[in-house]
Amino acid sequence: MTPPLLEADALTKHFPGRRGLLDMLRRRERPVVRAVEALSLDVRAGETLGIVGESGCGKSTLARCLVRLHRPDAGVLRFRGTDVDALSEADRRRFNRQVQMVFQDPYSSLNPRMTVRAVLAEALAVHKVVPPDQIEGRVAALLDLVHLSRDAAERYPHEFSGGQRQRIGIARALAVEPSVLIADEPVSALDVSVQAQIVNLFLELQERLGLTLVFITHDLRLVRHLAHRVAVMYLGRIVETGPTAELFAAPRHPYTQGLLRAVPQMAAGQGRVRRAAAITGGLPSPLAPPPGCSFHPRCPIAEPACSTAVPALAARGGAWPVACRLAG
Amino acid sequence: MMDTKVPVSRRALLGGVAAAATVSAFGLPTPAEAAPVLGGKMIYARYADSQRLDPVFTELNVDIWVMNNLFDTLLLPTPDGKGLKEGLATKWELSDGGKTVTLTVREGVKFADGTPMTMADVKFSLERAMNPKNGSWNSMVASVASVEVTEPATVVLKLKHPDPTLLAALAMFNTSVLPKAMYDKIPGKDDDEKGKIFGQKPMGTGAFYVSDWKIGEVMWLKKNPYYWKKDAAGVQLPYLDEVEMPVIPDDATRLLKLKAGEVHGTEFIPYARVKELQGDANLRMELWPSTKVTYIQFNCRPEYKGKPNPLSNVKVRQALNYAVNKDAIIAITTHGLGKPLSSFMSSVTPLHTGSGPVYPYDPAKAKALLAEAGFAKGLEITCHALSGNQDDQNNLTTIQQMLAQVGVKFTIEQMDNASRVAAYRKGDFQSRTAYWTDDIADPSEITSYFVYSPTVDCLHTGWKSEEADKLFVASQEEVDPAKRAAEYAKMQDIFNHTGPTMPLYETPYPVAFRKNAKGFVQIPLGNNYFEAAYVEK
Amino acid sequence: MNAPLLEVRDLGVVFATPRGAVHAVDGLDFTVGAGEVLGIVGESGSGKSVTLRAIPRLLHANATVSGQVLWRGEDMLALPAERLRRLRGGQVAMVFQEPMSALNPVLPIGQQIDEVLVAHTSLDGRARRARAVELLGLVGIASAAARLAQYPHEFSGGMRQRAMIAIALAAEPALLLADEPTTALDVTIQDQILQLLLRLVDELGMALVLVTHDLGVVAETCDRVAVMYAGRLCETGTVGAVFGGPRHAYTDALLRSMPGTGTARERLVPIPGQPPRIDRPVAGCAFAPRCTHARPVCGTERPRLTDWAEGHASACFAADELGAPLVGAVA
Amino acid sequence: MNRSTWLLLRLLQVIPTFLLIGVAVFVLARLLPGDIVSSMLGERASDAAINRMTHQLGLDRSIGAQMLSFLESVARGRLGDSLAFHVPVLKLIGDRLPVTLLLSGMATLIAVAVAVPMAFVAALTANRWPDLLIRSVFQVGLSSPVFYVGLVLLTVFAGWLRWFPVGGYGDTAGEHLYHLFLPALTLALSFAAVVMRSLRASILQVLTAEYVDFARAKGLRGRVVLFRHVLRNALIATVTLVGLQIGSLLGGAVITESVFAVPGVGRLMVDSIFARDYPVIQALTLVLAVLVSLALLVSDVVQMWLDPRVGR
Amino acid sequence: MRRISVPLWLGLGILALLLLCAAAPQLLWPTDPLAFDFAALTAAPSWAHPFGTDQFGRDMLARTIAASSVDLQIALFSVVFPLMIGTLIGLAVGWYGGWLDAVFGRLVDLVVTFPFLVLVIAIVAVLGPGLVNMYIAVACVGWVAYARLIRGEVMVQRNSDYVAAARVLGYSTARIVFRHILPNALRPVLVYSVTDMALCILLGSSLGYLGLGAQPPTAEWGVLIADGKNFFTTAPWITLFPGVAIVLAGLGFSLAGDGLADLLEVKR
Repeated sequence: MTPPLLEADALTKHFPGRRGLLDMLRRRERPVVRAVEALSLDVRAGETLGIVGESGCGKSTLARCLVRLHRPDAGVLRFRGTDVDALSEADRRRFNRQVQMVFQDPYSSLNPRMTVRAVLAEALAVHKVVPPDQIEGRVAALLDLVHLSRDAAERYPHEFSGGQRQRIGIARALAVEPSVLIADEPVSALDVSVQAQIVNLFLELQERLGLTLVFITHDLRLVRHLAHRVAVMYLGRIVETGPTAELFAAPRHPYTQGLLRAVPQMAAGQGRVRRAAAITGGLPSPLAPPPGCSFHPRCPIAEPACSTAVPALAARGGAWPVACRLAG
Repeated sequence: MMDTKVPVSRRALLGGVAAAATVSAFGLPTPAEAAPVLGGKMIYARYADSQRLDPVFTELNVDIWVMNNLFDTLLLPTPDGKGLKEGLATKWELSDGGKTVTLTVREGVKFADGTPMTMADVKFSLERAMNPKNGSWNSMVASVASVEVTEPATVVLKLKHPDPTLLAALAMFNTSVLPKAMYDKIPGKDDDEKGKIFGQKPMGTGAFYVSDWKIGEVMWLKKNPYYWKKDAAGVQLPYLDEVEMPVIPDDATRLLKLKAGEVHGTEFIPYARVKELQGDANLRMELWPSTKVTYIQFNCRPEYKGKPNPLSNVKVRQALNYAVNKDAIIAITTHGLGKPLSSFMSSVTPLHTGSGPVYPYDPAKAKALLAEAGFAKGLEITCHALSGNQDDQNNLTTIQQMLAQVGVKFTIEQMDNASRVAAYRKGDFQSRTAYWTDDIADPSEITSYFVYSPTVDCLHTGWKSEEADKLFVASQEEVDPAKRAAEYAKMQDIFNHTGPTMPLYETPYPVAFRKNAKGFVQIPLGNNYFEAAYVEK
Repeated sequence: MNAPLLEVRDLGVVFATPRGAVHAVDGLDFTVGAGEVLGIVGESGSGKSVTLRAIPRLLHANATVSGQVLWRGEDMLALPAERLRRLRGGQVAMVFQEPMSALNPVLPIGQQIDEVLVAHTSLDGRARRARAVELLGLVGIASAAARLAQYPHEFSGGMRQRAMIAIALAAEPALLLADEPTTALDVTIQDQILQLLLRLVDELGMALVLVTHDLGVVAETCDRVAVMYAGRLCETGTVGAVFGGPRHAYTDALLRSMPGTGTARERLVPIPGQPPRIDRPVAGCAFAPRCTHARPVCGTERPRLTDWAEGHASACFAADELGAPLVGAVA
Repeated sequence: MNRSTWLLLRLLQVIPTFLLIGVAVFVLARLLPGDIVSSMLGERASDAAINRMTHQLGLDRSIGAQMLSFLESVARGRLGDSLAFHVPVLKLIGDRLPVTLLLSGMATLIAVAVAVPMAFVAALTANRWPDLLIRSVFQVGLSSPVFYVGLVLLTVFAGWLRWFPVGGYGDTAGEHLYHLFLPALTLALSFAAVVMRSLRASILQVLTAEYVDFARAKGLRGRVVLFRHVLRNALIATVTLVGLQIGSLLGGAVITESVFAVPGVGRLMVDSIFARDYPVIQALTLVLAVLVSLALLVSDVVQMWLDPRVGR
Repeated sequence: MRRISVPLWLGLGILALLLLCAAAPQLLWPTDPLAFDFAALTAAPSWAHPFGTDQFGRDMLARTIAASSVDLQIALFSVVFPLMIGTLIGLAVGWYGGWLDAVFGRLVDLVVTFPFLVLVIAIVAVLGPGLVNMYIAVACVGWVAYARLIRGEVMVQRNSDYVAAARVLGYSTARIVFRHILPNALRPVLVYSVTDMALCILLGSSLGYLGLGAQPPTAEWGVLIADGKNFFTTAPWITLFPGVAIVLAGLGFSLAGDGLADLLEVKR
């Protein structure tokens, strides 16, 4: 097995919460949002890794840690075996040329006051991807690559539809010729009829450019379709990770199981079906995650012991790791 | 006024005899039609409030002009501001070659609280006024070596040298008689501290006393029931029970109040409005002769801001004087109310000489003089104006126009009062606007500031005439009125023709009253007299 | 079938905007029977939410509504204001997509329930309070009595949506209009809310109109579905009929484009082009520019809604080419 | 954090603000150029007199020492004596403050009384003629300089028509209100315009809020929707604005009081600046700043009362 | 393209008129604003002097027109400096946040507590009257408002995805702040600055009226009114027309500002 291209080792990212003056006076500690908690993960060259989870589970923070938009509080991020944190400023830029990101919101991810050409040319020029006289040609090539017409170069973001904007965002990421693309909910803001276009684009780009893709989403159907491997996140941790098809067919973690059941199935398509809700209760606050397994308050099979120790992500006799002491 | 104080002038006092024995109130300027109405209240709006009603420590007209309603001096100025008459003293005599002054003090005078005035009060008050630590007026009585009183009613002043201005000084506010007993009870380590407190609620032998005072807003004067003065008909003065003096700085508002009948009278009518008020059937516009002179002063030092100063050349100063048409300025700024100056001092100042303008308008001569002085091509002069002062603005705007005709670029620099005063004291100005009002009925005060260089460098201009300096020193001890007059004539001649000023005009005090409010008097020194004022129903 | 509870006939909504008229809804017909759950699906801009709001006349002054909305035979669009008011929140209630913005942030939840009871019942204060507690309990909010005094921002997202449903249910409506009630929620919470709604429909005998863009939600939750595109009704019928054998090219393409239907990592079958703009009138079928089945007539003539089976109708010239079960799409 | 602690903290927050205000005021006053003493004593004062006064006022000490003693006396509630009037500054200000407070209060009342209903009419008839008329009138009000409006009102209503007295303050409570009406009106003009604009905008915004639609969907009466749902929410933003506007209001009072001869702190401020009366300027700036921060405090508290989200 | 609204047209029209007055006063009314006419002192409006004359017989129409350049200059300079200073500080505060933001917050609290006019008057009193000092005073106080606006915008933009994208692309901070954030943060500030100009004209004329702003003989509307104050009852035209001019200018800038705000309402 090839060594991982990108590897997160016990990454932790906390954000300071708001602490009032009174809290300070009472010497209360500053509350902490535990967005990502000792999370380990590896991404292999050429694969698509899907990361799924509900909002607030920390998946966007993880994405931003992977491109070094956030500096993790603890843990190590390695790219091709090198600790990214130890890189010099110049090397860090080189790292970012290799690891690029596509954002969720096609509206806010483009500078509204720059034309498409300016956006792409800037990336090409800053990183000297091509000599200045070739920038024009490269811009056109990038537009071709994402299936935008060439006259798009002169226009501003607001003149495009959401799907087209997302293509621009992808072209911008591709401008610096990265090997890894971290895509954070890249289609969730798009209409259903357009989502498929972008999904296809990712598939096509991956084939043509040999890209490695980390695809982060809440949409299980997308992950199931796109990802080679999937990692399920809950409250800052990965609760289960494994090959997509197998995992979807036989989820081992109670959360994954509930999640899959909660997704409305087209297959049910004969009309309304009443049943019990798949998972009860709401997501606990990341400011005060429950002790032990953070899923235990909602877990249908929880035992008293679940509330004491945090279960490690381990194979536990199965084919892929799962973080549940009750998983067989 | 900005130049802050204005003491009562007095003038050379010619022998003690001059003032006759009449004790009557100031003559009512209006022919006494009907008998005055007794009692009631008069509301008189002022443009600014008094600050400290202490005769020795104050410097401000707003204080000085009301104090004569509260206090009396041994002698009093006559209504024309030029002579002296009986005050708290009924008789005065010079002896010992002018080195001893003997005054007989009126008997039966009481303070407003009913306590009788004693010789101790007189001695105390004079010595307080003489104390060189107290205020800035002590120099007016600096020639007095000692004050001796003998009961029941005589005060003898021994002088260090003959002093022609001393009697006038005894009619000046700073020698007012204060109640010693009351003053002594006021806590405070020196006269300044005590005076501050006394000045908030002063009491004297005057026609009124301050009954209440909301500082900056309104002051109330109540009748002194024990006042010693009666009118010609033998009626006890003052007629009024009360004078209310609200403070309304804004001219337009003050006049609106007058026109609306909310006040009976008000001072400082803008010249621009005088004609309008004269035409108002409900009002009576009064223009009291004054010692106020308005002029531009020039820095005469050879350099200004490190560069040669053209104004050090007397020809340039003369040229500027000729180039400015004072009549036009009088027409524009004072709306015809002013008069051209025939000397640096006002025509009501004693020993004033001269007739006709000092420098008649003659632009051709101005040009010639400039050419002689080497400025045929023109020159530039800056002038410090007091920002926000309408008269300054009007004068300078007009002067600017006229000087442009003779090739002088006249730049107006608007300054706030503090900076302007600071620059003045340092002599750090090229030219500036200014005006002056006498405080005493004698020319020595204005002359010491304008002509006599040791005082303040001749208005801080750096101008100096040795001859004039000598003349002034001599005049200060000259007891012969004729000789003194001659000395003053000479000093005026020197100053007017070579001096550091451009005299513009002299103006009266414009005061307006409702038709039914009568009997107010303002003398050329500015003093307001309410003792014979009354309001007809 | 009984007389429908709600019958919408030839509904049209035109918005006056600075840039001209926008035809948001155009010639829409559908019915809702008592106790029935109707799903209205469509992408953004398809007019589904506008349709829903047009029913109780909630659109703002810049909208012109035409056609008829018959409530038990009575045209709501022509109702006098006071009668309409009694109907709104009484017989016909509504819940919105974003509970955070639909609940008044400065009023306690209790008061927001109470004001409905004041408007539509004659209960006294104590009875209203009891009813409010009961309602919160009904939608699954624990310790309801204490929660009445709380403000919306003190509730979690799912709880807010439950509270809004409680408010809507206060006057025991016969029809609940739900405008994307779960779009803002996570999938597990969405699941809870949908199941709650279905339970209420059954228990209270309400009819429900559920607007959503999620075909899966419709598939699991609704009896019948109405598919909208560019302000027009494409197809309507039972969920099984429409998803099992769509008779409109748009429905067909939409279902085919969904991931999870074919083999993993195969290319999907996207709908080409971009969603339509509704600020200019379209002569023929609005979907024609993106339609792989388009014929010349589609660009010029507007297809009429045609019945293909009992309760299954579509407005598509190519309907005869369609109708085959989608392989793998729907079991 | 519950609301009472929030309130407590908000109150405590006033303390550092006051301290900063004190320092700022001192620095400001100390920057005044020109020799204040010679300005006080006049052009004819002797150098000795000037030196004496300088020493008396402590102006010959170091700036730091002056600041410390200033802050110390402020903390003890001693603000010194007026250089011009020789009375304690606090007495001077204390006499006038009620006047300015009454004036500002009346202006606020007038402004709010006019602006709130007008904002409603304007918002509910948005872009139709009543709205356009109201907005035009208020826009002109907003663009009119206080001093000119004051001059016109004074001349017309007091000078010509004699409906109102020409300035002043009167002696009884009734007279106070009567005397202050025109100045308050002058002051209220631009204030009303600002409030009206802001409230109209908030109402328009609130009218598009989902919870208003939801309220309508609930079958509430129009009146209930308007007052319970629209007005209350629209007022929240406006309350903050009113608090922030108190500063402008007091600024306007400076001019208005001068024009109308109202014996308030605004006029005192102008007089003192021209007279270089340091202690008064210092104390007044301090008092005005404290007043404004108190006004902000009040508006925050009102906002807390209106908006349960505040402070949680 | 959005349609330009009637109020915006009106505002722009007024501003165009003022600009014309400032740029080519002679073109509109060829009389010299400084020329005395002793034959027509405080003359009522007539064909020769449509706005009447003042106490020097100067033509009020010419003076009102001449003053427009000064007042426009006030509007411009009272805004430009605060805008520039405020923008730079706002950028720094918004981008770096942290303790810088905390300090800035205190400063804002402080400035907000001082009545603007009182503070400007006090500072002008410190520096001495005059336009230049007024600009300095306004800049001392006014930058805070701009910095606050910019700070808020930067805070929003800083967290936007396009900035994140720029960071992922390894752009330098300077490039991100000045090339990406600034152009986006500037728009609301520019809109505000137009409205601010209306306030500055009022402020400038108020100071002029109090004798602290423009100094005579510079013709400035507030100064003209102060000059003519004593003639308010006898020759109201001296004050009337400059008064109208102030209202008109204020109206022009506010209408234009409001209109621009609507027109430029950020579109995504």
